[in-house]
Amino acid sequence: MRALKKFAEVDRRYLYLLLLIVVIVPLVKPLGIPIDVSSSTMKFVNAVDSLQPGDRMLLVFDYSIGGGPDVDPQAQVVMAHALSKGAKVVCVAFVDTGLQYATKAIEFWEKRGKVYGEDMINLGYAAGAETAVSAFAQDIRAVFPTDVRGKRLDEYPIMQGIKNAGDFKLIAEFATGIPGPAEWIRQVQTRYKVPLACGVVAVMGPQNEPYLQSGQLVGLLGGGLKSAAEYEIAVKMPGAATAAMDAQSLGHVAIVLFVILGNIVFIIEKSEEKSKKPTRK
Amino acid sequence: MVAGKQATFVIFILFLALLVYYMMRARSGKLPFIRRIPGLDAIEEAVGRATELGRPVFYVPGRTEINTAGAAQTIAGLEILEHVAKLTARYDTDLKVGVAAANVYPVADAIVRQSYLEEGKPEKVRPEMVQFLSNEQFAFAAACLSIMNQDQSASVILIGEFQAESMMLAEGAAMVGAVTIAGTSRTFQIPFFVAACDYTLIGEEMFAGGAYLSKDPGKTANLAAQDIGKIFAFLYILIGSLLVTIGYKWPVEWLKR
Amino acid sequence: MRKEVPIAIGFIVGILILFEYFLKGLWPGVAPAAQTVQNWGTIISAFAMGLAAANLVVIHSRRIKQRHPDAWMSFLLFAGMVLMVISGLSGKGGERLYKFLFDGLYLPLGTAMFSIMVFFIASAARRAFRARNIDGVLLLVSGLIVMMGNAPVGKLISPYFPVLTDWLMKYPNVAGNRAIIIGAALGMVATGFRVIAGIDRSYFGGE
Amino acid sequence: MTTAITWAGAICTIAIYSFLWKENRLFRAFQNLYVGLAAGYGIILAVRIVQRQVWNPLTTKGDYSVLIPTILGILLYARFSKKWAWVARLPMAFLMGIGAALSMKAIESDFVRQIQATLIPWNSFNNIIVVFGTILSLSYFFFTLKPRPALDNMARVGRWVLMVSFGAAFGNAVQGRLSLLIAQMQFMLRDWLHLIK
Repeated sequence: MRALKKFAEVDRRYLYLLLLIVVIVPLVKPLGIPIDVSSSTMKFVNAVDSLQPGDRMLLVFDYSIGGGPDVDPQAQVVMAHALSKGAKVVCVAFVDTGLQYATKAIEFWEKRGKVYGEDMINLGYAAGAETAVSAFAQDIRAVFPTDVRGKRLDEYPIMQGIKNAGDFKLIAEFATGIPGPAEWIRQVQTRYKVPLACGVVAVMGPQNEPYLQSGQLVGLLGGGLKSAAEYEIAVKMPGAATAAMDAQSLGHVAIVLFVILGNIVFIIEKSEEKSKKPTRK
Repeated sequence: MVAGKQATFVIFILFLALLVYYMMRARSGKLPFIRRIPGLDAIEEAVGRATELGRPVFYVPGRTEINTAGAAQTIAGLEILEHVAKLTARYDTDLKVGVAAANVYPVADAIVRQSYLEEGKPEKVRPEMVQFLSNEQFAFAAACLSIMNQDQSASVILIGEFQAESMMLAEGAAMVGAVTIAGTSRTFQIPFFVAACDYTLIGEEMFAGGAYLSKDPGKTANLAAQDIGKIFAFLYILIGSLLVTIGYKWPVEWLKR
Repeated sequence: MRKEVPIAIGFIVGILILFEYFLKGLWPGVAPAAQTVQNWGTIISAFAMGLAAANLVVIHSRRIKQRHPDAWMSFLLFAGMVLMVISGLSGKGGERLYKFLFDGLYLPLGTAMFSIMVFFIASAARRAFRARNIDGVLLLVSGLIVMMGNAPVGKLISPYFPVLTDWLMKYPNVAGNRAIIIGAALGMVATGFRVIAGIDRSYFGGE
Repeated sequence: MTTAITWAGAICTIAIYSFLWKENRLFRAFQNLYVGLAAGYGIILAVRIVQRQVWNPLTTKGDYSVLIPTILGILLYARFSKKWAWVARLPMAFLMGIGAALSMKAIESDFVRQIQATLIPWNSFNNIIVVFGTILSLSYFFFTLKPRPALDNMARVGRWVLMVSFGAAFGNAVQGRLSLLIAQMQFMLRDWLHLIK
């Protein structure tokens, strides 16, 4: 018993080390555990699937550097999917660092033959979080008179006939905090009734589940990297997210193990207390 | 009137009317009963502990700016800060406040100064007490970890709107052995606080904080009005969903008007 | 005067935004007005950043003056701040330095900090997820199910893990969150009302 | 340049990870650097806002209205003067007015719409869980009702629902946080050490 307790109470640094190892090993040597696609991911896939060639989709990069690893793979695969449907993608950011990701995505697709200003455009970043989202939804040109490359929006064919948020066929918003789904629902979806689909870091998934059920969201990638992997599988475009899934599995097992260790300590302490009590009398 | 918002507007106005009604009632001396909220009771204890140990209290009023929709949470955090600052002033305990939003900094600073002034100890205020740390999420979190470790904070109180850094602040505080009290309405951060903190103010409990601690009649009255609002929600959901079950759709349709 | 004017400003600004939200049909000019006011908020906040930076400078200058053992780190802080500003605002000339500071330091520091979060979760998991009472058991059981259900490996152990996870996230979790959201909404409205109506004056530092 | 950036990133990662062993000076040094960089970045963004939203409208369109927020913004600095400190309350009140009003919009998305979404028929076990789970959890938040056995029991069951939902959300978070560790390790192993492709 005492040995077991000592083992379970091991210094947290050893647990850290174990966690680090179980993440690194499968990255170097993948195991290939299979992945299933969830229904909320499928809803998102279907929303993008229903876009017709020429439809305009708004892609919102509302994510921070820290949340990027979780959400960026989602945005990447959704953009790839939309472009493969012949839809046109308008990129915008309301979190400053989101602009870096938008720029990277645009550069990536320019190298692959998509035309800037026709197939896609990068409007830039607007400060002011929810306020800016609200202003943007009302009148896009008031917030972005020009795109990031400094030309007036009317000079681009992709922006023809797009005045406010209601002119998009779909809004795909990727967020790690504020503004996020709640702000977009409040400022945009409730007012303009555009289909809104969101991708968020895993912690934000459950909180936004009610919005999916109430129909305020038409799709939700609520599981971070895992949702991205599911999306990649569903549209048959395997990428970085799929590769990381084994490390995910082992990491989870490690944390479950830590919870069990904690309970072993607890149970032993409790039984020790019980056995002590009679002697006190 | 904007279509789709008519019912909301009616509910909004009725709720404001309730707030005013209860406030007037409170002015005439009729204060509502308030149940115990352990997380808020613990605040005094937390300051007491810091006093005994001679180590500082570290306070974070969330990370959200004051001109955004998260402002109400920041304000709730600032209201509780006011109370904490008065306690630390009274007991001559060291207080540190970490601020993440540039436009919250002057407000937090003013509140701490005012609290010390009201306790008759304006000379105890030092610039280090209210620090703007960083508006970048994890620079802020890292700075908080450093402060907690350097000061060996005895008590850490986190009340306001938090995002992903919540876990780091809460567990970081536990690692230095601090008593931790946390509250937020950001639903996906509450579980971390529940798991890692000694006391957690869940959602609306943080908004009750200002009233509960200050015993201010106006604020206390708000709680009574809020309860009426919740009873309305409770009954509307219960009866409305029952009506929907037996085929009447108007409870839903009315809200959509 | 010192109290009334600030309260009046807060009141007018707040009412304008709420009017636009609920009643904009009554006065078409309100939408741009509400928008302008919010844009002004962004501009004022930009000035607050200067104030915040000044606070950093004051605190770290004091640290240097007091010859704190970590004073050299304050120099590091100043260096980071000054170099970032100069290279960021100097356009072409500072482009390379800015790129290095941003991509080489700022970005990785952020991702590294965020990525150590899982270790904090791990230690909290061992410390807090204990079956002390009914509350603890419920927290523990639903937490373990979701952890197993979320990892692709969970499905190999039992096909029920993902199914149960999905159920927990869609129903009990929705119920719990919804109650918190509904309650908190009332708290937000009440708090907002107190500010706009000028009932709470403490923020303005008394007389 | 790319190599320098990668190496700097790796060193930053090691410095931050050293905290896990023990809070130490290397961590603190990089933390200070990080705060400095972030403040610098914040200043850049603030300057750009002033450029774009004040300077440009003023100089190109002759829009003098932007002077109002500019003056309000400058008034924030009045707090450094003992005599004029109170005028700093004007911009603060302006900002708080905006924040308070925006918060109050929660009445729609977070109150009415959430109630509306819960009006579902009691025709399945799952729907019943949602309806009763919600109202029981709601009863946990009654503050001013005198304790009664029935109410206490409802609040207790409500608390259980909340605990289940917290456990689930915590468990769900593990996944996202692991992704971040994985991404950082991918950077270290791929970009820095070239151990994986």
